[in-house]
Order: sequence, then structure tokens, then C-alpha cells
Amino acid sequence: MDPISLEAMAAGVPDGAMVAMPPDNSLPAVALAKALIRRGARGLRLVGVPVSGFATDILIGAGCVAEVQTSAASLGEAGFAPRFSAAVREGSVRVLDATCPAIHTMLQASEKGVPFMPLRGVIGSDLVPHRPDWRVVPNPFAEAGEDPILLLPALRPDFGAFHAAMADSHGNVWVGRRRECATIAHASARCLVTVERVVEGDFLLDERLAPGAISATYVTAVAVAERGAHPAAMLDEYAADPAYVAEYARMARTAEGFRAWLEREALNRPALAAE
Amino acid sequence: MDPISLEAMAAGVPDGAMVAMPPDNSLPAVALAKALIRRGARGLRLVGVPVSGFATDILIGAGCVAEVQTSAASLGEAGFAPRFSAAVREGSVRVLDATCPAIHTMLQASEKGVPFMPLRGVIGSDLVPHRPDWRVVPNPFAEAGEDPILLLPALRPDFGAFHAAMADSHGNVWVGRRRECATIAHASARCLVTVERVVEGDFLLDERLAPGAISATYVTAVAVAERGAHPAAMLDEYAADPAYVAEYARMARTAEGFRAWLEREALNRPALAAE
Amino acid sequence: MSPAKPEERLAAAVARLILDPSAPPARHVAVGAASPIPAAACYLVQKLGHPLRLSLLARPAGNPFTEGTRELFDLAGQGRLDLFFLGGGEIDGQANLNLVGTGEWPGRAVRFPGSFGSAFMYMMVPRTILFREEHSPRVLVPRVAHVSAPGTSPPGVFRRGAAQALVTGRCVFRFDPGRARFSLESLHPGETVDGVRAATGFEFDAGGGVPETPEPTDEELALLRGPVCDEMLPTYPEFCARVFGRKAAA
Amino acid sequence: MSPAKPEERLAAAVARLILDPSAPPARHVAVGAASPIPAAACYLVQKLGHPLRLSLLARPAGNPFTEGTRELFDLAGQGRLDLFFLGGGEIDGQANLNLVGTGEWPGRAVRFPGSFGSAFMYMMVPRTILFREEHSPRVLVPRVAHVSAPGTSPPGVFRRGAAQALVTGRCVFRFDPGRARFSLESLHPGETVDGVRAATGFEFDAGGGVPETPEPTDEELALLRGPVCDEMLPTYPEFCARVFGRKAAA
Repeated sequence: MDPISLEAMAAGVPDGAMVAMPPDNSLPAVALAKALIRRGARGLRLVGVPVSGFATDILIGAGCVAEVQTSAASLGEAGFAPRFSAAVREGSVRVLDATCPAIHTMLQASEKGVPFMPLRGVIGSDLVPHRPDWRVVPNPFAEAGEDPILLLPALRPDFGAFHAAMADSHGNVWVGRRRECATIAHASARCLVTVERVVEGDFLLDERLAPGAISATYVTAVAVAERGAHPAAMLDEYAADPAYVAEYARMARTAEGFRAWLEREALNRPALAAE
Repeated sequence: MDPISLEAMAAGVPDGAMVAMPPDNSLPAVALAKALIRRGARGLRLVGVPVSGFATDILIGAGCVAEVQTSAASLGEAGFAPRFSAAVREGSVRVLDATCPAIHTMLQASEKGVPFMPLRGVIGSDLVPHRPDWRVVPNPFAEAGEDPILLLPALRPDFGAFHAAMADSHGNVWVGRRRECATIAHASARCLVTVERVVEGDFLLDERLAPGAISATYVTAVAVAERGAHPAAMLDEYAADPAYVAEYARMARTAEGFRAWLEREALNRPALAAE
Repeated sequence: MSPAKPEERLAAAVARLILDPSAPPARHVAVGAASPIPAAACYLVQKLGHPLRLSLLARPAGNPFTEGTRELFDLAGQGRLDLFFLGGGEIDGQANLNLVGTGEWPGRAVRFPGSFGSAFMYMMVPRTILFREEHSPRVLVPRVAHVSAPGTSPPGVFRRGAAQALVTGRCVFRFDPGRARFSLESLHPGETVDGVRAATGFEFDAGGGVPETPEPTDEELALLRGPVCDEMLPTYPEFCARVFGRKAAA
Repeated sequence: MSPAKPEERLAAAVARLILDPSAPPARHVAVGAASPIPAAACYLVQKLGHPLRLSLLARPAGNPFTEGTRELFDLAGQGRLDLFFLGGGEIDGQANLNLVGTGEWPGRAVRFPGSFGSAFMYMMVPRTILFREEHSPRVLVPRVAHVSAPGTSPPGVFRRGAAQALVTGRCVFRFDPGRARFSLESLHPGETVDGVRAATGFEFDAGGGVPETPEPTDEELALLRGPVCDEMLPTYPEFCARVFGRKAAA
């Protein structure tokens, strides 16, 4: 599998696509998010697995997003996600609120090829009446009484997208212990992976590397994007950049400030690998 | 977590316990099975995840087993599992037949803390009428028509048991890509792990080792058993021993032959680490 | 030993709640990313010599999970997690939590980040300690605008536990899930029952002679400022600098 | 080129079925542990220049799965697996498979190993090629004693596909799931329709002039004995030694 350019990868995501992404603590494809902004993507339906962070906020701010399904949106230490909050206030983005294990469960149902999967808890939360696609049914295995239990429908995003440490010659990618990226890859129809580098060999032939690998079977395309998770951390390869996020949080408090940030950090600065 | 002896580990498994074990291609705890035979375990209820192999056959032959829940029992290239087959013929062991993904699904339900999980397929198989604990219900998410779907109850074995490459100072164990061992550990109430060796350090602090590790959270006890998976293979550390299995298959065709094999290979030869 | 800072007092108060012998045992506790004081409380319990497995979700290295983010929730589903901490943009007198927002759903007036795992964890973990430093009528409301996670559940709904207590910057409340009501357990130094009533939007019980929240002992303070801070430095550098005056080694 | 051995002929016949343009496309095929001839057929398809992702479950190194054994079944559940191979202790005329045994359940007369994943894979994969070298009334029965995996399903039962064909040591049968019936597609050299009828416990259709199963071409034989054998040596050393006369390097 030959890597494609970051801009070509972004061009392959059509307007309106549902895209599942991990949050800031789990290999977000931030460089790809910036490329999607440069390509002027519109109407994206984002899924935070299980929550949303920096990449989601900049995509919302840039007007790329019609819907966010997530359990929370936040910049972590830097506070609330400013463009997400503004969009909720304005009603300009449809928010499908969930709770973390429900997102995992909906993706696991898709991973397993079943139409739904049950989850304990959640009953009594106002999430349930706001999710007409969720059902509460009596547990068919309950010995006595009703024992209501939540059933969640399978969620099959059009795309999964994340940033891996590396790809090998065969298109296998390595994410280490961030196995939610594997769930994203399995559950999504197509999977786009940005990587720090491409290395020779086959991760699946190495007993030490295989456990942290995702087979090329699930990978639609790979693009090299050095520091592609920045300002999020990349396993033990680079740390998070809280100063960058804090500056973003400050500037993005207003639409104008966000615009200025976007000009400087995304529109006028394509990733190295894309040039 | 200090390792205990193999014999102490076997002594901790009470008669009648339900024990989940991986098959010959996935780190079976063969040395522990021999120790269970030496301790004279009785009435064990074995679960093959998702099938059963050598360890199950010798435990059945030695009279340790009351019930086997599995999707198949086989010695691979060496053919049918002789003591399993004899026990089915004699009706001396209760067999709960399943199909591989059903075993995985029942354990995943336990891993997730839900009372059941659905699985596609299987409907129309005679497995279903022979499993009164399985249910076929109309898919609650079907838009039209009944769309029958199989629901499987959570299976929570009393013990999971497998053989890992190594344990660290904290009781974390490393199984590489054999992640079904992680499912076994998560789904079982207690988990017994034999290992080739104990090493210094903490697998969870190493991004390269963490993806193949199982946290000590799930591990009840660790015992050192060198070549503890033999005659099965141990990842890339040692290969399977088909000659050993073939000789077993030959001898175990008869109860007398099995007895002779058992005397030689299990009763009079406790594992080195147990001495 | 210099006097306890408010954060140290809160950590010690939470540690005492963790060790409460009348509550279900706490062998394994998980602490979320934005919770330095609960994390300090858990480390304090450990350093006091009590065995406690601590899964610190924000720890950059040594995160205990190898199956991805879902493992925390699976762990709780399996019943292997004994205690969790939750907060909320709003908390009401029935211990309902609102992490979604106020105004029309999904938070058209003020949007909070979202429910995270609260709707699941609150019901699946035998014990939850609610923690929110801000103690004001804005946070502690008569009735939350939206329920992210319910404080109690009707009979027949599967639920393993409920809130044990609510710790704020002013006091410690106990929660009685049978009555779905808080009672005042102790007041932090300088606080009064009337003052707390004025700052609390919900009704609560207060018996005669509500005691003061105990000060951390010298041993506890020494542990907090020494080995607890050592553990927390990589994960919470700003907290350690602010509270313990310590910076991570370069 | 020396004449084709029976195993080589079967591998070539299976390869032709895989490439059948009238069947759903085969981009990803999985082959179970005890299936050297289907594995050889898949490698032959690859070496003939057709793109085919092959997941060889028995391959000691390079197994494509990193989530444990369940990943094969998840892959099939996701619809990512296009073709699978199944056999059976008994196969009947409706393509039902029995891998459990004969006599009273669970196989009190003759116990087979068990159903493995057949009850799931047969229904979730768009195409299955049934493969069983032994062609006798003992194996090919009018009605299986027990159904491990049903050959067809009633309308309304979720099912992605069915048997495409049954390849035995004597012939190739096509399966028509609409009629739940086999028809004779080709006879291996030396076999006759009457001979096959005598060796088959179930009824099947046979038009006039059933052709002979084509011999492997010289190109196919050269590929089988060269690069296909190279691929298979680590996993199926005994098969390679017996059929291709090749031993793994020491």
C-alpha cells in the first residue's frame, strides 16, 4: 500500500460523511483535520470515540461540521471547547449526546456485525429520551420482573480517522495500546490513517509489534504527516503541547479570534508531507 | 505479586470449578492441567475458548472433568481428541456444544458486564435447541418483519487459565497478540497464569510491551512453569511438538494406553518449577 | 509543619471517606483526568499503608489499560471497580448530576462539556464520591436542568451503588440513597450551617452540632507534601506547583 | 511437466471456483487450519496474478489477526470476508453440515470434533466452498444426523450467502440455494455419473454430458509446485512433502 498525500486523503472524504475520531489522549488525526479544513469540507458528521477534543473544535469552527455525536467535547486542561460551545449556543451544529461506554458499545456492535448491543446503566439519564435510536427493553434473560436494559444500535461510520506511530510496507499500522483506534477501524466502512513514518517490513510477522498493530485489511489509505497528532501527544514519541492548546482556547473564544488562528495555523500552513 | 508454585496454583482450584482455557494454538496452560491431574481434581467444568485441545483431553482422560463447553475438541494434525471422544461415547462427560463466535460472545458479555449479547447466524443449527440457555428473539431494531436473532447469556467462568510468555514484578503478564487470553481474564472471576519467566520492571510503562500485556488487575496468581505450554507452541519462543502429540494420540486410543501415558508424563514428572 | 491548605484539607477529607469502614470496601479506585484532589486522596490512602489499586486515567505513562478506552467501562461493568469520583456542572438534592448544560437540550443556555461516562459509572460502581470545589447556588441546585446521571433509580433498575458523599469547598455532605437526600456531615473551617444553607440551592438535613471537617494530621500533611506529590508530579504538574510548591525535575 | 496429482487437480478446480465471474467477488478469503488444498487453491489464484487477500488461520507467523481468535468472526460479521471453506463429517443434499456426530446428541455413535465456527461463518460469508476429499455414502448422506450449520435458511432469517459448490475426490457439485439442491458440474478423471450416484447418499441433478474436471494447465502446475509450495511449506510441511516432494529447509 503506497502512502497518499494528506491533501489527497482529505479530498477523499466527501461532504456529509460520518467520520469517527479518537480524542486528544488517543492519537487524533489533527493534521488531517486541518487538511479537511483546507479542502473546505462541509456537513461532516463527527463521532467522538468516546469524546471529542481539539480536532473536532477546529472543524466546527471552520464550518465543516453539521453534526457531532459524542459523550463530551473539551480541551482538557484548557477548558471547554470554545467553537463547540458556541455552535451549541447558536444551534448551528446538531449534537447527539451519548455517554462514553454507549459510543464504545455502538461501535462494538458494528465491529461484531450485530444490529444492536446491550449496555447496563444509563436508564434514568435524560440522554435516553433524547436518543430515539436507543431502546429500553425488558431483559429477555431476567428470571423475575422486568429488569429494563438499554439496547444501542450498531454505529457504522463512513470513515474512521486517526494518527498512528507508523505504517509498514504492507499498510499495517501501529497504534500500541490505543486499541480504541482498532475498534474505530473495525467498525468504520473505510479507515484513513496518518502516520509519523513508513517503515520496511511487516508488523504482523513480529510477535512484539503485532499486538499493537492494526491489519491493512481495515486500512483504506495511509498518509505521512509528521507530528500529525500535534498538539496532542504521540505515545512516548512526543508530548502534548498545552501552550499551543491554551493559546487556541484563548483566541477561539471569539469567531474573529478563531479565524485569525485558523489563517495562521491551518490555512497558510499545509503539513510538510502534503507539499 | 509473588509467584506461587504450580502445585499451589492447582490446589487453589476447587473440585467442580468452571475453568476457561484457550486451545492448542493459543497459549494453553498444559503444565497446570498436569498439576490439576496430580492433585486429583474432580468435577471440573471446562470451557474451550473457543475450542478445546490437548489439555482438555488429558484432564478428561484423568477423570477430572464433569462438563465441557466447547465449539470443538481436537488434537489438530493428530486427529480427534481420543479421551474426549471416548467420554462422549460413554456419556461420562456432559458436553455443551457451541460455535466459536458464540463462546467469544458469551465471554464478551461477561467482559462488558451485560447479561447477554446478540450474535448473527446460528439460527437453524441444531446447536440452538440443545442450548436451552440460548434465546432466539425478534430483533427489536428490525424495521419490518420479525428478523429473528440469537441472544447468548453472559458466561462468567470461576477461573481463566493460560500460559503467558512472562510476568513482570507487578503481576502483569504478556501474551502478545493472543488477546483471547485477555478476554478470558476479563470475563473470569479469577485468573491463573503460568509463565515461562518473571522479569523486572512494569510492562505497562513500556509502549512496546503494553499492547500485548494483561494488567495484574485481572490476575489472581502467577506460577513459573518453563515450557508450560508444551506440546503447544509458545509464540516465537518454542514450536509445537507434533511428535509428542502424535504419540499421545496413539497411546490414548485406549484407556490403558492413556493410563500408561499419564503415569509417565504427568504423575511421575512434576514440573521443574514445582519441585 | 505549615498549616494545611484548602486542597490538602479536601484531599484528607476524601481520604477519610475512602477509608470509611461502614462503606463497601475500596480495593480498586479509578480517578478521571481532571481530578487532582481525588487523586491526591487516593495516593494518601496508599501512602498511609492501605492496599488500594489506583487507576489514574490521566497518567501519561503507566496507564493500566491495554484494550483501549473501553476497558475502564468494561472494568466497571465487571464489578471490578469499587469507587469512582464524579462531579457536575449542576448537582441537585437528589444527587442527580448534570454535565450536559442548562437551557433547552443540549444546553442552549450554558453548554457543559457533556456526560462523559457518568450515566454508566454512577450506576455500575458500588461507591461514588461526588467532588466539586465550587459550592454555590449555581452549582448546587434544587433540580438539575438535565439529568446526565440519576442519583437514585427505581426498584428493579440494575444499579450497584450510589453517591456516598459530596465534598465541596465548604463542607462534606453524606448522601442517603434510600431517602434520596443529603445531610451535612462536617463544615470546613470558617463555615457555618447558615452560610452553607445560603450557598446551597437544595434542601439538606443538618443535625445539631455539625462538627468541623478534621484538619489533616501532621503525618498526612507530610505524606501529601512528600510521596503523594512525588506520584502526582508527572500527571498534575500545575497542581503540584500551586499546592505543594514543587516543580517537576527538568 | 509430470502429470497432475489428485491434490493438484483439486486445488486447480477450487481455484477456478474462486475465480468464477458469476459468483460474488472474492477479495478476502480465510482458510482454516486443516485445509491444505483450499490454501493451495488460494495461493494459486494469487500467483496467477489476481489480487486476493488471504488470511491463513494456521500460519504460525504472519497471522493477520491482532485481537485474538474472535477477530476472524468479527471480520465475517462486518462483511469483510468474501469466501470461506467448510467441510463436515456429514454433508447432505440440502448442503446442511454435520460436524457434531452421529447417534444421539452430542454424537453418542460417532463423535466428530464439533461445529467450530461453521454455524456462524456459513451464514455470514457471501460464498462458501464445501470441500471434502472423501466421497462416500457415509459422508454424503440424504439427511445429516445433526445440523451444525444449515445449508439454507427460511426467508426473514439474516443470511449473506450459501454454498457455491462442493468439491470432493470424485467430482464438483454446484449448489443452488433457491432449490436447495446440488447438480453435478464435472467429474474427475475416471469417474462416471453412475459411479458418483452410487457413492453419494443424496440425490442430485446431472444433465447430459457432464464434462470432465479440467486438468491443471502447465502454468498452474508450475505455480503449484514452485511459488505456491514455497508459501505453504512453513504451514503444511507434510502436505508439501507428500504432494510436491519438497521439504522445508532445515
